Amino acid sequence: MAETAAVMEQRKPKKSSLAKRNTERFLRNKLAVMGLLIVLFVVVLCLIAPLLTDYDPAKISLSERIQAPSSTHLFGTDKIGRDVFARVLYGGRMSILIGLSGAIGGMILGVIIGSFCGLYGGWLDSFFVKVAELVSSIPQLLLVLVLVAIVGQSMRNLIFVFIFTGWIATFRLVRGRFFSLREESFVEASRAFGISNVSIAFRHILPNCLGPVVVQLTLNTAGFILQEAALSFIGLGVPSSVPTWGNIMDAAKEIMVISNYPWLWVFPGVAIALFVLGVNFFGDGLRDVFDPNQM
Amino acid sequence: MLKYFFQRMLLLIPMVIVISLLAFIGLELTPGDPLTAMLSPDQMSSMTTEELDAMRESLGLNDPMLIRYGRWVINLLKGDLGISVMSGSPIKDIIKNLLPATIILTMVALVVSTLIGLILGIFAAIKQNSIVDYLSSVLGVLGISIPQFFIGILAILFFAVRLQWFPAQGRTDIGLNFWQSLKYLVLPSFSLGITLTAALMRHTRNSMLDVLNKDYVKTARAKGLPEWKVYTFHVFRNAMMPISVMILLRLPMLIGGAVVIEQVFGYAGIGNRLLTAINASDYQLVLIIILLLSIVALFASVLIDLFTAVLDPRVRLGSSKNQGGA
Amino acid sequence: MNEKQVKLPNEHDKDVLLNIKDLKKYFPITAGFFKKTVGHIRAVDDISLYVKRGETVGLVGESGCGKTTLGKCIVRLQQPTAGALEYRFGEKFSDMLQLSKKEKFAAHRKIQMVFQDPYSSLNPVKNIFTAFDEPMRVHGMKNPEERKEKIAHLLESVNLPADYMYRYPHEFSGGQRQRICIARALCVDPELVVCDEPVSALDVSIQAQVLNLMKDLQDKLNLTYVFIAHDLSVVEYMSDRIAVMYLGKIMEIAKSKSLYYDARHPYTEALLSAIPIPRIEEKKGRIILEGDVPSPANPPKGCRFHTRCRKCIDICTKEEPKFLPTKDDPEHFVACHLAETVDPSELES
Amino acid sequence: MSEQLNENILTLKGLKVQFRVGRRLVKAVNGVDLNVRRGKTLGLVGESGCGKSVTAHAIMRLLPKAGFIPEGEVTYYSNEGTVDILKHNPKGKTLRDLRGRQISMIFQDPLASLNPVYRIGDQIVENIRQHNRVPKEAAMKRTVEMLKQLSIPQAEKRVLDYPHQFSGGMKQRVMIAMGLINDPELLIADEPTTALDVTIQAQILELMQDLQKKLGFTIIIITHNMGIVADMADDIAVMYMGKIVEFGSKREIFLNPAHPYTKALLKSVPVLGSGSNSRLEPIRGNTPDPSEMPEGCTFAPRCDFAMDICKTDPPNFDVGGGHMSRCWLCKGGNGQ
Repeated sequence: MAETAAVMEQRKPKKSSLAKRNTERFLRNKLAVMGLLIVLFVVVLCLIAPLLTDYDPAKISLSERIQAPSSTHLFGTDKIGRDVFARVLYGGRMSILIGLSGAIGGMILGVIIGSFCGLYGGWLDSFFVKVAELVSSIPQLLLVLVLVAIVGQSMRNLIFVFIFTGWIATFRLVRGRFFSLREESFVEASRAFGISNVSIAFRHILPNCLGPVVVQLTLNTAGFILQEAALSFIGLGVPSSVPTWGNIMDAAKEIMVISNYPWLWVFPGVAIALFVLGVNFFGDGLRDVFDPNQM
Repeated sequence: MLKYFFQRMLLLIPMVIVISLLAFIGLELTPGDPLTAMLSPDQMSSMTTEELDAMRESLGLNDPMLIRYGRWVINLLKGDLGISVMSGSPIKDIIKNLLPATIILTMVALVVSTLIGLILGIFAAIKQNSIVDYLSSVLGVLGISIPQFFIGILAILFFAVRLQWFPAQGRTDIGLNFWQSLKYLVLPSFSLGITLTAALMRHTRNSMLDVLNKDYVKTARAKGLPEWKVYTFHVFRNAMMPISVMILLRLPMLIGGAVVIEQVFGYAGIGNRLLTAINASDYQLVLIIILLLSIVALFASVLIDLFTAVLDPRVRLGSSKNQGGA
Repeated sequence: MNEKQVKLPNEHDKDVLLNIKDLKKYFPITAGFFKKTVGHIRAVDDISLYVKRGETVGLVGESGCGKTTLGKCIVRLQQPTAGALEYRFGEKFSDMLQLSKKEKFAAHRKIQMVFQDPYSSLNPVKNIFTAFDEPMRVHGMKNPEERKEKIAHLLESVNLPADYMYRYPHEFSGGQRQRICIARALCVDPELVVCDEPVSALDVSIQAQVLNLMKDLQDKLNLTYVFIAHDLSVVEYMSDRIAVMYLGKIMEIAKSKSLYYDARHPYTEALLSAIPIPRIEEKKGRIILEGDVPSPANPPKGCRFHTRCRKCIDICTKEEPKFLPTKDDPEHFVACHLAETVDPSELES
Repeated sequence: MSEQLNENILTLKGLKVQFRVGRRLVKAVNGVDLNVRRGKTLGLVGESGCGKSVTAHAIMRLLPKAGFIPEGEVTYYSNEGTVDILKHNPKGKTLRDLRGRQISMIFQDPLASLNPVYRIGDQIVENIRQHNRVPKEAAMKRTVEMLKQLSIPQAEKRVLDYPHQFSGGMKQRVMIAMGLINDPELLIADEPTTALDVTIQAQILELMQDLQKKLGFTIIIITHNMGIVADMADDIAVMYMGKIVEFGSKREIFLNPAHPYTKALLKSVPVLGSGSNSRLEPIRGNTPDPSEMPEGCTFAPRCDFAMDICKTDPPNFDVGGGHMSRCWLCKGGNGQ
């Protein structure tokens, strides 16, 4: 038997066949690959912003106010002479950071509460279900507005607010998966071996939730970036001193700007749309990969 | 059915109570109190701390929170919504003037986007895997990826500024001039509804395809029914159930979106007023508006829920529960 | 009821491995806003049954008769509402429901289960090695090399190459998966394996592979099986004794041969005659049962089967028949007023 | 057509059905020839994925979108004339007139086969009124009569119920009532009892036989259960990997099976009463993936008698008396 083990050691594949199959499935979806490329492209551009432009996004230059795009200012300048290209790049950093950290925070919170409720059930479970129902029936934007009105305007608060509203989808998902996976035979088999509930939850059930959770993460990231933009646009998101895609666009509240200086809002607007589009396509692709019906 | 209706309605009550409580706590947490709201800064500075305290006491502001909450709710129910600090006018009047405009905007957006979303979704499902289907799925993702306000701005640029088909800003009361008011409605409701349209289209397509794979559709075809009958009576009717759930989930987003869109189009609605109130720290007004909008959203969701129940006899009649050992 | 029979096998017999006593499992039915309990599904309703070492006891019945619930109670995936599950641990015979936490955990090594659906029985995100490794580790096989060798050995014993252990469930067919599941159940060296419809999800040509494999493993490892299935022909092929269940109760239990040739309960007769036989020589008259199985939440008064029984007499609607051995065969039990059974008084010691 | 009705009600010649799954082409049915005798019962047996269900759907032209029929001939002979089923548009009037009136089909899962949002009665009435100009009330009356004939208790009340209020066996009765309501000539039953319990299965099978005697329609019963065909069928066709490997009368198939697959199938299932002493003889290996069909005889890789010649596709050999077998072993003409 010993040599069998040795032979097996050699045959052990480097990459798991599951990962390989999932990768293949993902690569088959052209739109998803395109989405991933878009996301990577935008993220990289934002990260290497200092290499791409010498302008400081906050630097006011009254002598260069409202210049149309040119070779010196790729995307033109705004009303107080700041370089729009630099602002879009640096703003992207902030927007993506806010969206992603809000979504990740919400995911962590949702996974924790969801797996707790899914594992133990009981009155705590019903409590969280009611809370989730309540929070999700109030228009999210209004909730954000109230919270911003109460805790004040700052980037940290906004992320906090997103986490507070964003855990629900993940919570429902994880809880639901727990409830359905609990009935699956492989979980019962583990229980028949006497393996503890906590161990089953973390080793068997949770890994099976991760796919859908990651899909939800992409959805939330996309949603939060859109919300941040909307909030900042109406002046209630991130303080205007910090450039974000939404903040840059708030100039477009005037008809004059809309009709005469489109570069002030078209570029950040396209940046948001492009990035969110990429995230959504990517998420769609992931959903196809993780769809349990195809397992 | 009636029983189901009352059950749903009863469930609303605790929800409304909790929301109002949250709103009240929110009000408590905001800087300043009703006194600051009632008195002008000049009056405030002229009074001593003792005098202010005495006034608070006489107004019952030092009472325990629950009592004050009760008083607040009773006032609300009596129709006394308080006074807006910013404008000095009663909040009731502000709501009366502005809420209908917002509801009209959202309703138009909801109805139009539902119709368009359904039609496109059904079409995409029938022509599955065709170019039409492919294009519409790409458009569907595009629709949920572009910020609503960006679409609004683009709409202003093209349809108002360039083509001058519709006015860019403002609104007219329906009562004053019907056609004129419609003109003002087109662009905001279009921008507001487009996200829902896209999402609904994707959802409708998937739901239809789901139902199309069901055995009872095969049964319907095996009866020799023509395709149009199969689609209308057997596929669509069943596909509607998940679709209406989806509309339900999107409804709060629609109301939230209205706040932003009103800002873009300078549309004098409650959302627009909400923003000015926040900027002016008119918290009483802010919370009343949010309370109202939340209740509207809740109420609408119950209506859609009931609609789903009407569609599905299993919900309506209570499905027989068969659990337990196999 | 059969606790203290003199002439019948009971818990004092050395070869009785498991003795189920008056086992009940009720599931509450809840309704309304406040999840008020409005009734109970009596999935398993007062069942007594013994299993001897090395034998296969078949449990057969239609859907909803409680056979799976009974199986799950034996593996303690379900906590019984009442009753006892006595199991022989070495020399000692003790009720598994009364054990300490540590003993309960150790008892899981003794009794394992194979499930119906081979597709959901394996965790889709874990490879076969991990699926086997974890239970062996928690049950005290500390040496990883030993574990790996054992996994290889187990896979080979179910006719699969050892290096399949690094594969994931999606790479296997249904029959292969079920063989893997059987091997997994054996990885902690159990004595008793509860097989819950192990072949009903498989294609007919694959069923025989799995059934034969199970028989071979039983001979090789001296396993005891509780074999649950709705298909009486499969149960008959596998079992030494067969228990026929209806609405949470055992109606009849007997040696396979006696059950087939000498069924005493009208339900067993109907069940036997309802099974289509792939032969054309023998054509016996079919007994068609009227109507549907009543709800286990509200079983008929008296004999549970009386609503569909063609031999139903007055007493059947009023009094529940006792589950008693027949006069000529002490191992043949039946719960029917019309069957010739020993007098209950004769049973007392 | 001729005065004398054709002895067969349905004939299939070289029917092929294929599916596009992604970029792959799955050959589900690969050249099926079949004659269905009028007024008799044909049993189509095979394991899952062998193409038996697809064949039935092809006859009804109810294939899913990904499926198509590259070649073949399906001819339906009725008292109203002969219909070349594959020549017509599956959604066209000719075939729609046939479906539900001349040819009916019932499916495996009665729960899924009934539309959950409509009353049982309305779903049957829909079938009547699709093919007959009758007022609603008359159609409903007929529906109630039919349900009574299928021994559904309190039929007058039950027509107003929704599918979820019926048990599985009752639902399948409703499906049969729906299928037979227009007095069809051919009933295709696709695994009609697989989702049901054995005692309910016995009820349904008995019912189908009784009704057939009374109304005289033809049945094609599709199943994986050799026991059911032994019970129900006059003729039996055994399918494996998209082909009919053996065809013959029930007696021939059971007493004198010619194809190794049929033989193996009969030996691999436990038979009630034979006890646990006899050992089953399993068929080696797995059913191959339909998209990677083996060359030549598709059963050869699992066959104990495989020879070199099995690498080429065996034709249909007549073993005698209309008993056909696709196996090189039967080349001589006797079934050994």
